[in-house]
Amino acid sequence: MIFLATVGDRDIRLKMRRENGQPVVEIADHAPQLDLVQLSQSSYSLLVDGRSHHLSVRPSRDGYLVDLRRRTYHVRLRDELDLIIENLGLKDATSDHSGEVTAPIPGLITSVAVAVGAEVDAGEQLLILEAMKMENEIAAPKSGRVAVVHVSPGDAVEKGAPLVELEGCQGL
Amino acid sequence: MIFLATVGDRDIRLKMRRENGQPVVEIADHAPQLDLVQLSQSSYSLLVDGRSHHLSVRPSRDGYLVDLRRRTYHVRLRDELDLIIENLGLKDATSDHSGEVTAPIPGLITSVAVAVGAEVDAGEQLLILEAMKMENEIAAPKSGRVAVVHVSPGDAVEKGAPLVELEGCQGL
Amino acid sequence: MIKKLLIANRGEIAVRVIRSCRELDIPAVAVYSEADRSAPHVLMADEAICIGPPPSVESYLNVTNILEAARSTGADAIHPGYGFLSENAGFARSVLNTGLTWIGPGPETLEQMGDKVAARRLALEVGAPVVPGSIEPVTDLAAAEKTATEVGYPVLIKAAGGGGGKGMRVVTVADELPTAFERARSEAASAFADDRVYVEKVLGQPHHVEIQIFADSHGRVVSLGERECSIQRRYQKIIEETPSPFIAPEVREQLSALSVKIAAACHYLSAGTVEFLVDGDQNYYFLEMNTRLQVEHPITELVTGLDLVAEQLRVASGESLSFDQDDIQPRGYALECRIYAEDGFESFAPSTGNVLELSAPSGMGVRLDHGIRQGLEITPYYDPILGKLCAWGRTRPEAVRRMVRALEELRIIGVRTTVPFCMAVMNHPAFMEGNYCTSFISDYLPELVSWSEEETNHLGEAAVLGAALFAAARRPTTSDRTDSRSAKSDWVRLGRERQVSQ
Amino acid sequence: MIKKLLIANRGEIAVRVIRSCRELDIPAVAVYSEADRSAPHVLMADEAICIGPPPSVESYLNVTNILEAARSTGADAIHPGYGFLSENAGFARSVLNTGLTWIGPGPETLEQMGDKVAARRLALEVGAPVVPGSIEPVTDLAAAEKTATEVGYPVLIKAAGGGGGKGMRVVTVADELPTAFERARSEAASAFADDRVYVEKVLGQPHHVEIQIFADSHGRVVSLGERECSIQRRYQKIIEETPSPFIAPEVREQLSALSVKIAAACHYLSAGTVEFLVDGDQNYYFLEMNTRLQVEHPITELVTGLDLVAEQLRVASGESLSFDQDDIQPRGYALECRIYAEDGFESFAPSTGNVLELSAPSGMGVRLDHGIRQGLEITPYYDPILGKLCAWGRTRPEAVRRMVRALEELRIIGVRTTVPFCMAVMNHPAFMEGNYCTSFISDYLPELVSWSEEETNHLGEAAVLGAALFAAARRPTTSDRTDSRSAKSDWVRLGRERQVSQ
Repeated sequence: MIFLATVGDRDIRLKMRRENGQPVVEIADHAPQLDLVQLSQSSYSLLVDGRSHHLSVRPSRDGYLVDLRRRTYHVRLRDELDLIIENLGLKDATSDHSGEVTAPIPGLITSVAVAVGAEVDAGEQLLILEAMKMENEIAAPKSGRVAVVHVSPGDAVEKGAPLVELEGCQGL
Repeated sequence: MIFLATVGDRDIRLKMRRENGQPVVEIADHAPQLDLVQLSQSSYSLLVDGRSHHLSVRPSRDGYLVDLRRRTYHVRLRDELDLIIENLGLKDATSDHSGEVTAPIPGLITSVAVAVGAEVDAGEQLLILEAMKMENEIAAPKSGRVAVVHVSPGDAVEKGAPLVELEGCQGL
Repeated sequence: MIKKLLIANRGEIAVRVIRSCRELDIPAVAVYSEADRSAPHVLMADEAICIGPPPSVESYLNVTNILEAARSTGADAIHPGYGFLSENAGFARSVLNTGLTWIGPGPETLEQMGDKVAARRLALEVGAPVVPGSIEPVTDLAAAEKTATEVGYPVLIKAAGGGGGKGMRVVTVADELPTAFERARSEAASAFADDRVYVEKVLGQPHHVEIQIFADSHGRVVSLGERECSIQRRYQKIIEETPSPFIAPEVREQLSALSVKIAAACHYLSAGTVEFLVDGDQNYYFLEMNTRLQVEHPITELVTGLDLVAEQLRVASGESLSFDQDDIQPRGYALECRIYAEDGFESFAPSTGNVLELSAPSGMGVRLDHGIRQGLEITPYYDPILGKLCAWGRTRPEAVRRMVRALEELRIIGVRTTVPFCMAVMNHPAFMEGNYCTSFISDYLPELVSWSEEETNHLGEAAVLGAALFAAARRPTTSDRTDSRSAKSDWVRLGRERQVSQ
Repeated sequence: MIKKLLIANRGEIAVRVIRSCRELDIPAVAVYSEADRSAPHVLMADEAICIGPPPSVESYLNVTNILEAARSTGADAIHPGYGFLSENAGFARSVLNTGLTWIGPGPETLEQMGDKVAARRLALEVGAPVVPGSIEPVTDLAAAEKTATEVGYPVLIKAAGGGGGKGMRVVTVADELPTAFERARSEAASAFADDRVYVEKVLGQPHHVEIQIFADSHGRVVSLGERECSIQRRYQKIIEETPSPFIAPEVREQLSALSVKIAAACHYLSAGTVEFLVDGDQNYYFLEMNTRLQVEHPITELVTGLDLVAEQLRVASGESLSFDQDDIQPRGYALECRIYAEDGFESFAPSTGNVLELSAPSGMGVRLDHGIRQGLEITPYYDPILGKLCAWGRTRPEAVRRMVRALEELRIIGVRTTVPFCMAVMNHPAFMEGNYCTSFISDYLPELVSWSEEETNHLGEAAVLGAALFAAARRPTTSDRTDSRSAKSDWVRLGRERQVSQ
């Protein structure tokens, strides 16, 4: 099984196979001695050629989030089939390309700066979401026109709740 | 529902019912305000008339083990049916009255002091079980005759493993 | 002595106060909002009372419910912690009028020092310089322009009625003044219901240095030394240390002496902090007085060995301070990193979620004060502070290295925190040399958030391997699909199962 | 300085050494048996190497595998911790012969001080009294009887080749001597492969007091003060404190001076401990020297501010001690409670199992050193020590109260520990007054394990309520049986679910 892993700007080639019943992983043409042990629901101990890593792994929408030392690594893994599909220019139908702006954290809407029909530029303030005693400005991710405003000042919203829908913004 | 709770030497009468959809527990003729919230697999927060208790509860063979402050409380709960059965002199068929002596902890058998057929007094050493760098003397819980010896010096045993069986000892 | 103490707060500071109660054998009553039923301060207290729904105004700021909680539990004293009602003179007065003991300075002191203009006037009276600017609030643009021209640009427009960065504007050139003046006033009005502002000179290379003082009701006022709090983001402290690596010994002595004078002049009682700005040339200026226990008090405890909360409870009961000025012989160096539920690498965006894992650092010279537990939901209702990690060392480099070690050990999984950002600060050469002022974070932000060689290469590969092995166990590869159960145990082993089988 | 350190140990002491490595920027290599793959010392180390199956003789005592692990990882130094190979002269020699740095005194010192008879002889030479009894090992019963009669009964028969209570017998009257002598010899032979024993007088109201010394390779030897270790069970320490609440200042000075002389006489290097018995009249007698880092070293660190492990690594590299005798100005009082996986209320029976929950105490003056984590299986293979809880205070009562508070906060669910027993000791009037000797536990055992009024009544009822509510949720009562799902959420609420719904 061959994977192409993407972490940050780097693409890393991975080969995973079984040898004498033991899993073997080749990474960048080297096959390190690996030992992964699950410690709890969220955390793992990984020994790579004896180097000890205490990490947590959880699946995300399009890959895996790995907490290791002081960083969170966003790892995408694509197998041969994924790569062929991508090379053919086909897109994953499930991925989100809509103009929906959602609440990044739960909180309280304290003000709404736009109305339906307004034209907004990328970076322009749409509304203010207050959480943890702080006002967070929610800005338009791309330029477009406001199609729907889902919230009013005073509304409490959950994480991921739709706030505003923009139209006319490709590839958001 | 009426329970008789036994903790240590004390018997405590409990009445549990529902009032306006809310659970109400009467203990020793008082109905405290109760609030039990589960914190994790093993632990709970219990408020009794506002008094805060951080406890862990787990079922044991014949009741519940409750860790609270510096003690482990062994609580037996018997409902009306249990009490009727007991008063009639009937015994629970599943309870263990055999003469089996089991390993209280996992460890290594370092010596066996008795052989089949030997008569032993209560408190007499049967064997030595080594665990955590310490020798633990396993003694006869009651007087009787050794019927079976399951282990030999050098054996590693799991917790609960049968070690010796005694016969002629009622009510062990 | 106090018979039963109600703590009108939550989170790490409520836990902190409960700890001193335990050590003094004083039963502690926790109050909690409906969002905090299973929070550590509730679990640790002797008694716990719900005081309302999650929003602070309905619970932790709800004076009626808090006083009723004290009445119903028979508490005879209230500790307000920091934030919430801690500097609210009206609340302090209600507490005292109900016949309870208030842990903190009296309402008159709270009123006087809570008014920035009055506080500056008092500082000038005892001989403490204040930042050049308007002594009285400015009410019209012309007066603001006059002051700005006198002290010279850049200037800062600041709200008289409160802090936290609200109603605050930096003005670099005269043209910007009119707009900034109006916006600061309107922000101040909506934030503090008080539109008074004043104009101050912006200092060069400013350091935020504060003096911890302590006063009892018998007229004794003691300085416990300074804390350097110049590592800030959005005018909020994130890392503090004591002693300051910057100020000269004679400045330290002068600041201490002035702080004691200020505390005496406002008839101070209990723990308080006098804040100063010190510029690059060691000129110092009184800023304000914080009339409560400060978030960063543990570093003073680490070097002095004193329990400031226990001391607050003693002096509130009318006892004398258990120490005098000669007993204050600070030992070593102490640092604090504030653990906020914020992603320091993403503009300090707040983060909420469930604490899936919490593993506390410990060992030599490490102290963690926190108010969370594994399984706790971090909600958006309150201040994002989760805890404070402190490290002590014989020397400053030892304390810094120890802090790095402790930050590496601290595992909080499930919520983003400022732990990684604090690590970046600790490892930055300017911080290691003790050479920094309040612009540190903005000056060095790109370096602080950049990835190291090791992080991108070696650790990046480890992360990929972790993800791949995890994925292989969950999504069996073609050859594994026949038996996905055994596949899992091949790729990932369960630590626990493994040991049982041996 | 050392380039990479291998730690030939496990558990809390391996974690302890790794912490100092981190602070000194020395990569740390952990070794582990197959039972310890997921133990904290493996997770915290930079590298980790398996050295064999669970039994110690095949792993942590396996010299070949440990040296091979050092070779394969490129470690240039070995720290042995305590126990296992730490006082093994042969191992130290192999380490040195392989060209590695050994963290500890040289093999000759280990040999000399490991032989109790030689050690006593050396102590006498520098003027330290030894417990009245045989200087040379006694080889026949007649010699034993002669010595016993000379010093007077009761006497103690002790193995010359080792400690830990093995090969040790108290003889109260002359009639018991022959049997006790034979059993002690045979036990000593099987435990230490050395049947030499000696006969000592049993002292009245004995205190176990020890001096921490530190020596570098430049001839400097410093005393870091004493530790009182008289709270023991089965001749093993369980609670220690510094300073001793018992010994007089002049005794403290004399013990320190003698310890420095003894260390100098045996050409000591690194950290070591000289143990004394002090009787009720403050007469003191040399007992033995422990030629390694001691379990209870953290209390000395708490009062001196020194990192003893970091200092060990420095002096092993040939550096001078970073302090001299005048720098040792102990501050305050420190206590240690050892957390064993043993039920203190059930004759200290060992306990194994899974650590379902671990919540560490913290805050002012508290230090926890441990080698466990939530989810870890406590196996029967090794010493039952899980960790050590230390508390510091300005005064002894403050330290004791703080320890009680910290013990209450420490939650280890799933394994029985000595935490509750230590709490009982802390709360005992004789301990609080500092009035105890080595017979403390046996003298007061019934009181220590007895139930308080509050425990039987108020807390007993809370436990019953907890069990009943738990049971009601799991085994619905008659009226609930129609809908057991909703019944559960009525009787027990899930903290997490509840908050999410708000």
